[in-house]
Amino acid sequence: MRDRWLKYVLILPAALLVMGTTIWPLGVSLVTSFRDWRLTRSLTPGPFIGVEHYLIALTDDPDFANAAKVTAIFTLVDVAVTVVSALGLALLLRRAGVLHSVTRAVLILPFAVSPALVGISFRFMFNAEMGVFTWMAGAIIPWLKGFVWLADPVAALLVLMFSDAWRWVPYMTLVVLGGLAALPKEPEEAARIDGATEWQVLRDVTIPALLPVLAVVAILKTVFALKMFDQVVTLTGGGPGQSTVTLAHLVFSIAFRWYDMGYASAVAWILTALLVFLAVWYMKLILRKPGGH
Amino acid sequence: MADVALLNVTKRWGGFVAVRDQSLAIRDGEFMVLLGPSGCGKTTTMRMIAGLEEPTSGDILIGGQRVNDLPPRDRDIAMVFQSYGLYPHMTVGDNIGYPLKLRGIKGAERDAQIKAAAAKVELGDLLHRKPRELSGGQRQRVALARAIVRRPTVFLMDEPLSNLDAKLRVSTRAEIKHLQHELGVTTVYVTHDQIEAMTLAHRVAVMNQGEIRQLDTPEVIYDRPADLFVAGFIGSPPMNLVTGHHGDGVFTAPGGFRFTTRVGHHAGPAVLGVRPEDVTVAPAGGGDLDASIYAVELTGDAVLVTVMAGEARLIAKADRAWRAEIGSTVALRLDATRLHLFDAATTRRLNPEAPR
Amino acid sequence: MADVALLNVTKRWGGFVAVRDQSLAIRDGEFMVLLGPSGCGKTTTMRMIAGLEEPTSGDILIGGQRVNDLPPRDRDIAMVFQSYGLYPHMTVGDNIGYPLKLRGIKGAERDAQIKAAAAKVELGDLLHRKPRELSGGQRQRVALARAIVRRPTVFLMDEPLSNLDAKLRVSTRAEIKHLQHELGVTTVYVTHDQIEAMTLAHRVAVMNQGEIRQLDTPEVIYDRPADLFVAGFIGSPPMNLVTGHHGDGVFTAPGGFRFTTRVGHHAGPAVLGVRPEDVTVAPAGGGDLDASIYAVELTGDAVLVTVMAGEARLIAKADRAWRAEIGSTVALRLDATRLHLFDAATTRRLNPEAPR
Amino acid sequence: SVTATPGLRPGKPFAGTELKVLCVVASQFRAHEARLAAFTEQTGITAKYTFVPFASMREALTAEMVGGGGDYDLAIAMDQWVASLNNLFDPIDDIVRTKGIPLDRWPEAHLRQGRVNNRLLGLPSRGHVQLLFYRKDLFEKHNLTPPATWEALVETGRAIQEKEPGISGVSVPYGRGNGQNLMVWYNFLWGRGAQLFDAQGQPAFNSAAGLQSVQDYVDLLRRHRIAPAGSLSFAEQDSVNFMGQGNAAMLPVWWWVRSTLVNPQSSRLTEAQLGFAPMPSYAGRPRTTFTNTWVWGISRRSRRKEAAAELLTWIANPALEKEVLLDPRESDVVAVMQPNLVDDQVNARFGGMHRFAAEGLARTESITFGPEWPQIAEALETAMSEAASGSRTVPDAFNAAAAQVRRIVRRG
Amino acid sequence: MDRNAQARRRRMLWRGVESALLLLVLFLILFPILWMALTAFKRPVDLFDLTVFFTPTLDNFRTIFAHPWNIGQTFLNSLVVAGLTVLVSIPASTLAAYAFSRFEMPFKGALFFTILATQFIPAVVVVLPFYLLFRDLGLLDTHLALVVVNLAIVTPFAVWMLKGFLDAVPTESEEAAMVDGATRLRVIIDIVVPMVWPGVVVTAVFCFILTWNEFLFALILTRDDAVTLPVGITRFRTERGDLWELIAAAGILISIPMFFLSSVIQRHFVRGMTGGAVK
Ligand SMILES: Nc1ncnc2c1ncn2[C@@H]1O[C@H](COP(=O)(O)OP(=O)(O)OP(=O)(O)O)[C@@H](O)[C@H]1O
Ligand SMILES: Nc1ncnc2c1ncn2[C@@H]1O[C@H](COP(=O)(O)OP(=O)(O)OP(=O)(O)O)[C@@H](O)[C@H]1O
Ligand SMILES: [Mg+2]
Ligand SMILES: [Mg+2]
Repeated sequence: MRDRWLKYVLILPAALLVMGTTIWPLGVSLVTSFRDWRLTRSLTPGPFIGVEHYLIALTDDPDFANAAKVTAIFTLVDVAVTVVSALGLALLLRRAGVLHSVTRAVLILPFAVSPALVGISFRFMFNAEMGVFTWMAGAIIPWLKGFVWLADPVAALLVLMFSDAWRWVPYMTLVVLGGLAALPKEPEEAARIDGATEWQVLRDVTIPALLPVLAVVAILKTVFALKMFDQVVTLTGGGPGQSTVTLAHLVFSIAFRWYDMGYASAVAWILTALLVFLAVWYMKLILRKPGGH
Repeated sequence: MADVALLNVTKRWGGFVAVRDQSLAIRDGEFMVLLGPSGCGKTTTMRMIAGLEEPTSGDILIGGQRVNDLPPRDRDIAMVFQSYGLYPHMTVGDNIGYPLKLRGIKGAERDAQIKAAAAKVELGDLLHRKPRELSGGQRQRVALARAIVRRPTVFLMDEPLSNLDAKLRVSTRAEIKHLQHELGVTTVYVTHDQIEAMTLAHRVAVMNQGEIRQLDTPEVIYDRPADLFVAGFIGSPPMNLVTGHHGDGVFTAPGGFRFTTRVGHHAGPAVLGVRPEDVTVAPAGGGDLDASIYAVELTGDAVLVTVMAGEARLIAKADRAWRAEIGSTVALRLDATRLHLFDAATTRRLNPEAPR
Repeated sequence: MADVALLNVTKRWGGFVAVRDQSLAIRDGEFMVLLGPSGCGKTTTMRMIAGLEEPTSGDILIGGQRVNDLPPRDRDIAMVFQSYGLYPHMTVGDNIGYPLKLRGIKGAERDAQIKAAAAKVELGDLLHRKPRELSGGQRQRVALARAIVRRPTVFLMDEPLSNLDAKLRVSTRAEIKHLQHELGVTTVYVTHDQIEAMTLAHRVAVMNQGEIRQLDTPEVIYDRPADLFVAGFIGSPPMNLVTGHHGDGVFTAPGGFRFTTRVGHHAGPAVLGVRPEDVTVAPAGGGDLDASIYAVELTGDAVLVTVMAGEARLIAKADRAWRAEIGSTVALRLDATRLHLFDAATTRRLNPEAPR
Repeated sequence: SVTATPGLRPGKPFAGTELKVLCVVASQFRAHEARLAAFTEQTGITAKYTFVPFASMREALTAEMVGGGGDYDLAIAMDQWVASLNNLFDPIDDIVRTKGIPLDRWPEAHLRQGRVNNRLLGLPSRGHVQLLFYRKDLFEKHNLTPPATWEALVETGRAIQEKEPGISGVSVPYGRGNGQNLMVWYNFLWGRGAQLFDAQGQPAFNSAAGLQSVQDYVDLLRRHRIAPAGSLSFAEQDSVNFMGQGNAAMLPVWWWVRSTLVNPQSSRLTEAQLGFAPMPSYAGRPRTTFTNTWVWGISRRSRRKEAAAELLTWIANPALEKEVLLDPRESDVVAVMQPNLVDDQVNARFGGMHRFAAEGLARTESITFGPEWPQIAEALETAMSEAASGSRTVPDAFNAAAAQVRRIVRRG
Repeated sequence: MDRNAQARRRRMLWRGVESALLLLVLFLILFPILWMALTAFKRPVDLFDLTVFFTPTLDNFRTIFAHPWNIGQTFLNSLVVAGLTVLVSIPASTLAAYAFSRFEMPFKGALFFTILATQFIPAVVVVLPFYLLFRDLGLLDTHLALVVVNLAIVTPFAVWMLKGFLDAVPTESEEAAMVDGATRLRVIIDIVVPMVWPGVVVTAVFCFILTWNEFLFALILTRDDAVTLPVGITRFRTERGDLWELIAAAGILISIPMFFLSSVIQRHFVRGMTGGAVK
């Protein structure tokens, strides 16, 4: 009623910011995906070739198939690990305590380190011969001694996930803590009295109330996991073999190493379609009416 | 079924003492009502019994066992929160059924118990609503139903009826009384409603500023308040208190107050108390003292007459048909068998015997 | 200062109708109390007046102007929320002072007004606390203080005293009454406390299921309830209702009920109502009909006697000294001038005159 | 400082022009920048160098190529990118001719990296050859000589590992990253008489000889175990560090690494400990080297091409290169011009390294980097990484790579 | 007594487990950073030594501030760009998130979703159009260009995060403020923002850091004047490999504002911000 216009006015600045600065380049890249445009040949976009790029990607490109697989695995595991660890850690840190507040204070630090730098540092620390992590892992678990982390397809992916989790989990913990701080405490107390164990309180009361925030964590992490790029370049270089080449990395290679702008745009839009699909699914969670009084 | 005891329990927040060195033994199966002014520590006391708040010092015993370190779920209590504490994302039915679910009661049996509890508080139609779609009173009833749906050893109820209308309140009160009696569950109940306290309680603990001022049956509390605080607090409208002097078994105060008491030992400033219903208004000259009418208030079943007798302002409860002009003079008759005398210095009661 | 009117207002949530085609004119300066069972639509009505809820249909007028499209801030109202709605991050003082701040009142003047409002609800010591450090009653008083700190044209109060103890409730009630009288602010007030309704209201609107069933002064509502719902809802303990038959100016029912009425036109099933305080218990044989004692309840200032007369269960209010064995037989005397007769089919009142 | 550069236009016709130069970070070019005053003195032209780190150089060139409004007049590019960046540069054949710059100044192995479709797009300015660095102290101690063949390298490596526990025979990279795990292997490939591509430009590296060369290369690690286990994930830099930490006896790598290896800041080795030799080969085969060349080109969109040609001429002067080589404050060995490679003073300063380089350059095979090269290189390095880690057999990995390369070539 | 003692023991045990877990977390979080810090004081030759005993040097810090790295200017650029971006995007996002959280409107879901969907496309694909645009506008290598692209990047995330936080808080207090006479804007500023303050802080920090770390656009859109830290750091990745000791020194430098931020954050994460507001 009286807010009939107001709500749009409130949205306007953000919408302008976003639309004005992204819709246009997105459109450009969509058009590009239907054209043959290789910088090695021409600086201007070439002729329209229909959906050929999409067909190639989906039917005749082992690189794409591989990258799609790697990205899917990476995203699934990474998101699950992030959400679960961030929630767990936030719950641990909710209480007052010296150790708690010290930990809370350092949570922001890993996120502050730029992903590229994280990749470089982890590469440095996982260096097979001279890395401190390699050494520690060997010292704690003897049969890991001499294990070349970045040369094993599975281990390399794990290290990549670990480096990403190292950066994101603490930050997401802060997000969840922010959500927790806004929850009324009575429902949890009521559940405790009703006989719930801490685990049941968590499952039945806290998590449902936190769902909007957890959904945000999940979707943000999904977006960033699907766009995983910097650490691939600096940590694994995509190797060993192609075991850590993600879609974003592939898109980058196609565009900026192989100069096939049209094809890169097509692959990017496939990635986008994938994300949109996932996001629509998540959205059902998020756009549900907020809980509360 | 268990007795509950507080031993020298203190609860502090920073420098502020919410509950001060309080001891209280609640017998097995007893219905104990906590009564006291807002902020006196009733909720805090309950929360400590429930295990939601840790006492700063002192012990809490349930069934003879010290439970200070036991988490709430191991204390086998059910509680109605003053602020409801509903589960916002669950329907009414799921809210009520949650304690059952936790106990592994499933399917048809759970549904039946939920329905029964909901019916007791007249919520039957709303089982599928979410709390945010309920009115204040409905939310409160959900909280109540959630507590009574199971059979704990202790009930804690924090103003469980405060948002209900008179009619529902009477029927729910009866329901609670019946339930408590039937199950014999030890119950601690906070209310600010005198009638509720009177009709429900085996014993009432009157608190003030974190301390229990009197602990006794409702009748004794009402008829023989132990000090000025309890006297003034219990009863609505409250007891009339007249400050004066006592000596040689006689209380005197300006405005024509002169009453013989059966108290011999006290001499000095004193306060005389008399409840409005023990003051009768009679035509001028026909009573113990004369007074002028200050205000007349209709309360439905009675008329409250406020009069000035000297400097003292008194309230009398008259028949609902009673009417008089403001400013006219009437006589007051005080029921001599129901007078209360307090030491003005210590605030303690002076006449020991029950008024009746 | 303004009058408030609802014209054919309906509020629906999905298929559920919370307020049904309701019209209500509140006069300028009037103290209107909304009374009704839990969930009948009182809060919803208030929220529509405040502009927090949009009527599904119908108009809301303040000062003669249609305000349907006006945001709350332009309606110049103050409201006490049933669920408080405090500002959790502000101290008590800042909570109370917020409306003043919005009006540009600054510094010493604001502080003074905050202090004055806080003092009225006895919160003076707590100005620096945060809401989470307050007891339930204290929170409610903050909500109240925040509403009375300014001089709006309309007060909306949703059970503002429900969490206060009797003593504080009486003094705050007096404060509200005084304030409303002094400022002449149109006030809509929800309560479930009969006494509050009686003592405060100029007029009372009794609601049920989203509809107003009777709108009149407290006395008329109490003494001449317009239908069976109002009769049963107002009064605590509620009016005794006996189902029987009426014809030729005589009401009869099993158990010895036989009363002449001054109603000539009705023949058929009817319900006779009589309030507990209009029923006197006398030694057996000394009254209108005999009954056996079923229960005796002490409420402090009176004793409630429940008796069975034939199939009918009646409650009588006896003197607080009254005692009797359960099961013994007594006689009941019903005050013939205070009988209420209702058509059992339409539930409307049959005897038009005021009982007194 | 070099005062007279032949070929510069007399009379300072472009005085006052300010050139913009897009340059990769390298001490050699810092040294050039430091000497710009001399250039300005001779031409009146000033130049502003923008240094871009190696890691982002390619993107900078790309951005310049696609969107450049002639922001830069002169830019440097690595050989492997030149073909794909051909749209960035203008041919300079005419300039070279009018300036009278003799093209035999550069070894053909470097010079051809500036040519695309027979047109010269850039002049080499920075170029690398491979050498086999070895631990002189250890070799002397155990009476070993630097291996001339791969077989000897294996023997020598074994011998060292036996006698010096904790030291690996050779440090080579097998990890992915900019094709670095291929660069030593090319010498194996050529040594086996195989080629990357056949005359039609189709993959030839999966011929029997080609596959054998891969097998030989990965066997350093997998069979002979003279490379450290960690080299599976090594990039080039890691293998250099490994050597620098004193953990390996031999290191086949770019010559410029010398300055890193003898720099006490970054290495535990001293000049006395570090020996070098030409890259080994198979018995009876020429000792080749893979090359890496950076070429300067003139931006197609430049509005100051003639002035840029002046600067190009100045940079192409061997005297400038020599001056930097001999500057005691510099330690970069890098030289691409024939006169300097065989210069006595230069060789004296760097222990004869440049002569070895000249010899290798004269004999070496070449790879023509087409526009699709970056993608092809990625397929190859993936295959190498897989073959080395054993996740696929050598034939599997390289046949798959061949199929992929055919696909790439087919798309064109 | 027995059960009580048992419960106490269990609690002590849990406290122990909790402390152990926290120590592990602390270690995991801090170790790479500490290792980086150590590295920043190492000479390159000590880089690969696992010992913590070495001769520390401040040379690395001296080097990064000197020509040619000039990390000081880079640092300032990052600060300006990230600061401006947060200053613009957080208010705008808060308003939008509030509208999305509290009002019904047609196509709300689609609109809300579109805002985030813009971020699904990998930046590599849109960077060229941006490059051309800014070139035409003459904005290459300026702070403004970076602020604009970063706004486009962070605003959608900010809107999403803030809406999540807003959805989790009850609305009664807002209603009270409206009745008290506050405009929507005042309600947002006075009531809503303080109630979700932890969320706002987290979001602002998120945007700040996202901008702070943004690499690709900074790489393509800047060269000299507006170069930000991540690009500045890649300058240590030379043809000769990574100058890890310089990277570490710069990394430590980058973390200093974060230490500052973390102390800001710490203050806002006490439990129960909204406690006691409503029944
Ligand atoms: N958001 C909602 N969605 C659906 N139904 C609602 C919603 N809010 C209130 N109701 C229903 O509307 C009816 C009227 O609610 P309202 O809050 O006005 O009751 P009330 O008279 O104030 O009751 P109480 O005395 O218990 O506070 C109730 O039955 C309630 O369940
Ligand atoms: N977290 C807290 N920090 C500081 N003081 C508190 C806190 N919680 C409660 N208090 C104070 O402790 C006192 C007792 O509070 P409690 O909630 O027990 O009162 P109560 O008797 O239940 O009152 P009411 O009838 O108003 O609910 C009050 O004065 C209250 O302000
Ligand atoms: Mg309380
Ligand atoms: Mg209500």
